[in-house]
Amino acid sequence: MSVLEIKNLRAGYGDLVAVSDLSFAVQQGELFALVGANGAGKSTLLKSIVGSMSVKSGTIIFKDDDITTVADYKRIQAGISLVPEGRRLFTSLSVEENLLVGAATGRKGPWNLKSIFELLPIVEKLKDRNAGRLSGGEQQAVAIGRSLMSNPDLILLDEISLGLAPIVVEQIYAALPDIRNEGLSIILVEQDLSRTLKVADKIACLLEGHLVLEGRPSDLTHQQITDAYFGHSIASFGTSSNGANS
Amino acid sequence: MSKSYGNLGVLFDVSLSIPIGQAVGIVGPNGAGKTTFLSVINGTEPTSAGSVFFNGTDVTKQGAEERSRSGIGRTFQIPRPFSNLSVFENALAGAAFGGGLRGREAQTAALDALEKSEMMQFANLRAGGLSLLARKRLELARALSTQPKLLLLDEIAGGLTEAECISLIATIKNLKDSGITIVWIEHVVQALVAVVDRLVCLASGTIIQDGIPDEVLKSREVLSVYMGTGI
Amino acid sequence: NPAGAAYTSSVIKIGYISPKTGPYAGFAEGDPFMLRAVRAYFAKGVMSGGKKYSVQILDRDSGSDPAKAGQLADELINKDKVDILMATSTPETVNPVIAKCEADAVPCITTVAPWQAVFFGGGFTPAKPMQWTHHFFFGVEGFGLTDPGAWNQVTTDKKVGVLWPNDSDGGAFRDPVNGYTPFAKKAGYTIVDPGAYEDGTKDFTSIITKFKQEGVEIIAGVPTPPDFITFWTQAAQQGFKPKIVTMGKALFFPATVPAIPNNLGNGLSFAASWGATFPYKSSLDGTTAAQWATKYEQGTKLLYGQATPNNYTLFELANAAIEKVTNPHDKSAINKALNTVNMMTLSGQIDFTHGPVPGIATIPTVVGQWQLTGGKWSWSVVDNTQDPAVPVAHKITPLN
Amino acid sequence: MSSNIQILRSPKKAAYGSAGALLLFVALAIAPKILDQSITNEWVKLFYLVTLASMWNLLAGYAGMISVGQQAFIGLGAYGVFVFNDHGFSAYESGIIASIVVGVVAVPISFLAFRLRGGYFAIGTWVIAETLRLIIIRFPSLGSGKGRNIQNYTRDPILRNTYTYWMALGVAIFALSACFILLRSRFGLALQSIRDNEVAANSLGIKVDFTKRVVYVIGAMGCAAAGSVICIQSIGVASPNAIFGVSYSAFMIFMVLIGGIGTIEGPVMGALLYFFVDKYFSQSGLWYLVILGVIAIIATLFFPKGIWGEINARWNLSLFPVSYQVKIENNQNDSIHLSKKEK
Amino acid sequence: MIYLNSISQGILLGGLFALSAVGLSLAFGVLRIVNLAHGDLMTLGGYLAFITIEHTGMSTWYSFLIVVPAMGVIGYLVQRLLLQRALRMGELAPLMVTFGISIIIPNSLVQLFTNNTEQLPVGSLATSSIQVNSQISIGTFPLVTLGISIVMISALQQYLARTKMGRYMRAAADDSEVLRLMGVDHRRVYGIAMGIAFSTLAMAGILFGMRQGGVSPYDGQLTVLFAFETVIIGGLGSLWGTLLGGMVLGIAQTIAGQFSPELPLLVGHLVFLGVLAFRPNGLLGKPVLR
Ligand SMILES: Nc1ncnc2c1ncn2[C@@H]1O[C@H](COP(=O)(O)OP(=O)(O)OP(=O)(O)O)[C@@H](O)[C@H]1O
Ligand SMILES: Nc1ncnc2c1ncn2[C@@H]1O[C@H](COP(=O)(O)OP(=O)(O)OP(=O)(O)O)[C@@H](O)[C@H]1O
Ligand SMILES: [Mg+2]
Ligand SMILES: [Mg+2]
Repeated sequence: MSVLEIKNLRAGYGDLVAVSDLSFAVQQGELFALVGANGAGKSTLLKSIVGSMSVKSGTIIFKDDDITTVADYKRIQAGISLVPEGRRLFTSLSVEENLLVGAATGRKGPWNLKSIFELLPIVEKLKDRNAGRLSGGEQQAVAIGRSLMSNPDLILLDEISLGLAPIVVEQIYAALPDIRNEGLSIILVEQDLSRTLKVADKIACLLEGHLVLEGRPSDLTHQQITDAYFGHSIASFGTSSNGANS
Repeated sequence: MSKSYGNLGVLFDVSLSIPIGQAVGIVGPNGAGKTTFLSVINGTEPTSAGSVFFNGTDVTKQGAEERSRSGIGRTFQIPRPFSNLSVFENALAGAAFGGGLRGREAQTAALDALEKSEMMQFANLRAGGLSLLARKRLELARALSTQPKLLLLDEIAGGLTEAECISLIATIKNLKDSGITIVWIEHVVQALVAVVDRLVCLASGTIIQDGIPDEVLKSREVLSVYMGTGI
Repeated sequence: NPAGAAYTSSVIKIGYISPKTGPYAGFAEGDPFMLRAVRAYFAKGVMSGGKKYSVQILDRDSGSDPAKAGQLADELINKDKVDILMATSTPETVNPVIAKCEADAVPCITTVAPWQAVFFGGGFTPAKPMQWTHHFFFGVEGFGLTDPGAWNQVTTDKKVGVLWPNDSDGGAFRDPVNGYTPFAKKAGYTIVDPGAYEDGTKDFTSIITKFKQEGVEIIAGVPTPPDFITFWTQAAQQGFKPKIVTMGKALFFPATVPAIPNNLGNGLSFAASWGATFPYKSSLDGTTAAQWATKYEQGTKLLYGQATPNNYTLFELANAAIEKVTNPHDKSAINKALNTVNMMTLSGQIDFTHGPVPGIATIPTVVGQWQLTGGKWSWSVVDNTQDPAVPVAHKITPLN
Repeated sequence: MSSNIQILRSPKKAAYGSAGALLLFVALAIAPKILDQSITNEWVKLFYLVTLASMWNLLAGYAGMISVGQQAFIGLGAYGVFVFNDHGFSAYESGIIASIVVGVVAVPISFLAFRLRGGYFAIGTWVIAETLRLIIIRFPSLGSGKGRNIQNYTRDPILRNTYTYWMALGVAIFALSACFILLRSRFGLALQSIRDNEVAANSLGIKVDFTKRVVYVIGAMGCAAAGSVICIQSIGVASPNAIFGVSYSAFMIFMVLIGGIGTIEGPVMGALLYFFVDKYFSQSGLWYLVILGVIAIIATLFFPKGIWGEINARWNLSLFPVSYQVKIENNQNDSIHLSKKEK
Repeated sequence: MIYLNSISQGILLGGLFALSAVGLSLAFGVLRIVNLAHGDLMTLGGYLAFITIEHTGMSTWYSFLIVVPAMGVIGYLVQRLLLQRALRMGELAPLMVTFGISIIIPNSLVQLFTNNTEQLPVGSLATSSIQVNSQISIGTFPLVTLGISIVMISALQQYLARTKMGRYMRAAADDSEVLRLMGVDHRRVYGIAMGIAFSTLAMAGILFGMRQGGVSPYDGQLTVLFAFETVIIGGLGSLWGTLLGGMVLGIAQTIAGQFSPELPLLVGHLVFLGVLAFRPNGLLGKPVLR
């Protein structure tokens, strides 16, 4: 059964179309990895799914409901959660309070303060600290914990390893299977191909807002992926960066 | 030097001496105090104890702007663009003040910095509208525009694709070859070791390792607090 | 410019500036009523130098703002070319208008501001008096001479605690030479001045303490209405019970007294220059004070106050001057005519020929006392030493 | 590479703009000799409104300092006229001297005010203004709480009005050109950087506090000059509460936001609008103020760029541009060259 | 003994300041809105009480039951309809909107009710007092005011610190967009916060009016500065700080008055500026990150 289904999605900023004609589905319990160069439209896609930006056309179906026009906070209540790019903690709240706000939807599930502290021990150490005073990496860990607190059915992770010490990244990646075992579906946006390939059930590659490749890691060759990643030639990569200029 | 925020100690009696022209990498767990270390060097944050010497001069009492004028440039981990100015004007500010240049000279220096950091295509865009990556490059461009002798870089490779990373490494190598001293914090260790001569590992506010990159990375402390088992 | 078209125009223009809005709007609340009456009178035109003129009244709102008042004066003088300019109610509106008239040589009639605050506050001296301004109102003496008349009716220790804020009125009262103290001293009273507090003070403890310490039995002063209410409520709370309270300004408005909590307004007294029982009548149409008060209360649904009749009198004076001259557009002629005014008006006798200083005419005051009878507030005259023509209703009732 | 890159600053428009401004200035300067005095007298208010709006805009729009306390300097400027007038200077000289002195006084004040940011700063400046008022009214020579008049002014009304007009015009022109020159200089770049991010500006070599202080002092001088114009025009100060009143700040905010914050032209537009609204509607009772309040709210919510911002967005009509344009004479090779280097 | 009296009067005065500042503290600390209309909204509360009393004949105390919730609803609506939009537009926009409101309220009130004071009768409570000794007497009404403000502040403090909604309010102050990503509609949170602010403000407005015997249109302009000083002396983000701030300001004013009646306001301001200079985060405020 698919948890999320995207049909012909178009989204962008003003005249700029960052995501165009995109369709794919995420199955329940699946770890769906989304890769693509900078500016490919990954974050835009995640923001459209979670509703923090409105789409130009297309449909988003979550657990059999059409949520295309549903307000963002209602989507969260329905079971989607996003760990935003750039962490964005509540800086005047303590770490623990951040986690508690994460539980605002009141959804039932495996995640509570205790289980988060077990998953991310660093967070427990910081729990009484003011979240605004954490180092970048510390913040990232708290942000992940905060998102899990809502016990989502689908969690969207936008470049979570950005700025994290390798050891923390390793811990988080090691935790991903655990998180998933709770019946949670994950969409993971990441630059680090090799690491992604190791954990993903399915991988999709975005290029200039288009889905250019989709499949199981085992079914794809490395060459296929790299080609998809950068387009087929360097020249088209060049135009892509010009495109962002307009 | 030492640094604390109120009761919270961040850096404890750290001493480090960097010869001119050297490129030093800094790694360490999150919250180790790396960013704080940079802030204390460039004067964004005052030291709590100890002193900072730059080119043999004691700059501990100087503000960030004075240190910038005398040649310390830095990027911010969390970018702080001048959102309402264009990318070019962002760089121009660096050239005109930190670089102490005027008129045409400042403009040329700003363009040069944009080119080096591959931001020329965005020159007329409002910096507030840039994506995260472009903001990070803008950080680099601004730091370069101040004509630094010492360049402090804070996680500028995060989030880059392989290709972009390679080009960034080339850029920084070029800077190093042109005689700029570099201190670079990065969690993308591969990128770091491709450039630096020396690697320092900070953990809990103290230097736990300092030396040849390969050796530092292989040392047991660094493996256990930072690298983990992988790689 | 005697050659200009304005000089031969058949329209006389009178400018009138009052604070219709802003913090001092209470003074002008009767203006619409008063202006209706005046315009109705002037509708038939006036005779001057054997020629008939129509009268145009340009009324303007200063917003209680001195800068605005000055600007309006400028505009009325230079753009509308008024023949006479009038201003009323508080030095904030009056003084800037006077300054303009003096600078631009335009006849000016003003009222409802203690004359010392206008004359000395405006920087004039007996040696260098106003040239173009004619201000009538009572001043410090209207309190200083009048108040003791009522106080003498009660046995006290003759110590008077005063509330003189740091504003134009307070300043005029505190002045050691032209202020209140010399009058009190002459009548045998001692002034206890705790100092110039700010308008808007929320705590009068130190002042009350001082009064208590000094054994003050009489309170006088010119606080603003809200300040006085704060003071008087706190005095009650802190057990301070003077025998007589005679207030200027705060009790100038009929609305203040009923607003004092717990009927604490009962028995307060004040210096009044006008009331329904005063034997005055309009020089324009003969309306008596009693008639005016009745008509006013019917027409406006407000309690009658003292400012509106004075404002009305501005027009009586203008009318008198216009009738005296051969060309009402001749500014210096009008000015000279005003200098010689000595007449009965709705505000009483106005005499510019014997002012305390040139350009000032004072009007006498009596002491009135508020009382609550059968749930209705009213005031009656308790002392008429300064204006024996006004009938006294009864003696002052001490508060304790 | 840089041979085919051009930096543009003054499109022809700017030259026309400046030429136009100069012509206008000359026209305005001779206006009192041509037009009826009653007309030009009214403009005095327009001029000081322009001055006040530009100064507030300089502070808030370019340096990010939102002050609710500029009336402090208006009041000091006005009272300064008495001080120097009493020492034998003419009222006009006094106004100019007072403005300079207020600039000096603003330096120590800035040390206190700069301890604050954002909302704190706004309220702090307001309290500073109140404090200054309370101090000023302790001086009997300045009329204590009752205000006072200028003792020695030019008796001839025509001359006096003309001089006042010229002074007001001069002050306004001075304020506007100071803004323009300042913003086009490297100083302007520093200012705008500081507004957007102080910490980053500081580590790029910009002297944050110094730059802000300079602006604060200029703002203080401008407001003081406007204050002395107000004082001279009404031949005195009838109420210290009014000259130190927060409503001046309110109107400055109003003019700048309506006109368009962060532009040179906007505050002028705002001042013009306010001037006319005030002129034609202020006599129609208080509903006019109520409507002004409503306009302020609607404009803020629906036209946040202000009049000039909207005009500019539609027709790109900046008369006094302070920003830079990089023109890359683009041939396809260049951009490929840029990205090719990566590999 | 005189000073003891000054101090006790200062504390009572402080209660009033604190009460009038709570709403400001909430709007300023939680919503980051500098509410320039604060004082005028208090006045509006007073007028609503007056209207209620006029129309129903009920006592002033009972009018709270109607006016306080009514102002809460008004606050919620003002937030949702006007300020919400303004908040998205930067620091200046909310300032402007509240500035607009601060012009609209008193001027409309004058047009509708004249400039005169409208009465808010308190009965004998207004003047009754507890005589401690010959020097010190404590007014019952100020004491009640103080009591109300202490109760209200403790209740609000608990609400903000302990309840979910309180936490959401603080979170929304930091990053409302992310709060939405937690499944909470921040607009509702803001609306409720402003509703509460308006309610406290109405309460303060009525009590202020009762103390002065009534309300008149321009009363608000005098009170707003005291309220701001109270908030900042106490420290942002701490309601106990607001209470303390009120006390400090009150005592500073009464003690200064002991020396000369010219001094209270000046000294009050100077104390405020001193706090700014030496403890910019206020007496109890947590240091605020830039
Ligand atoms: N707020 C914005 N306004 C305008 N354009 C934007 C905005 N955010 C992103 N874009 C543009 O939309 C396109 C897609 O951006 P998006 O952030 O989705 O890319 P991404 O794949 O997440 O890249 P990255 O790896 O850098 O995070 C890019 O061209 C980007 O420049
Ligand atoms: N302004 C501040 N006030 C108080 N504490 C702070 C402040 N900035 C940072 N800290 C604390 O200081 C410690 C060091 O922070 P720093 O940002 O230097 O870490 P870092 O080594 O750069 O980490 P990362 O790799 O995650 O960026 C952290 O525990 C952080 O919480
Ligand atoms: Mg992204
Ligand atoms: Mg860091």
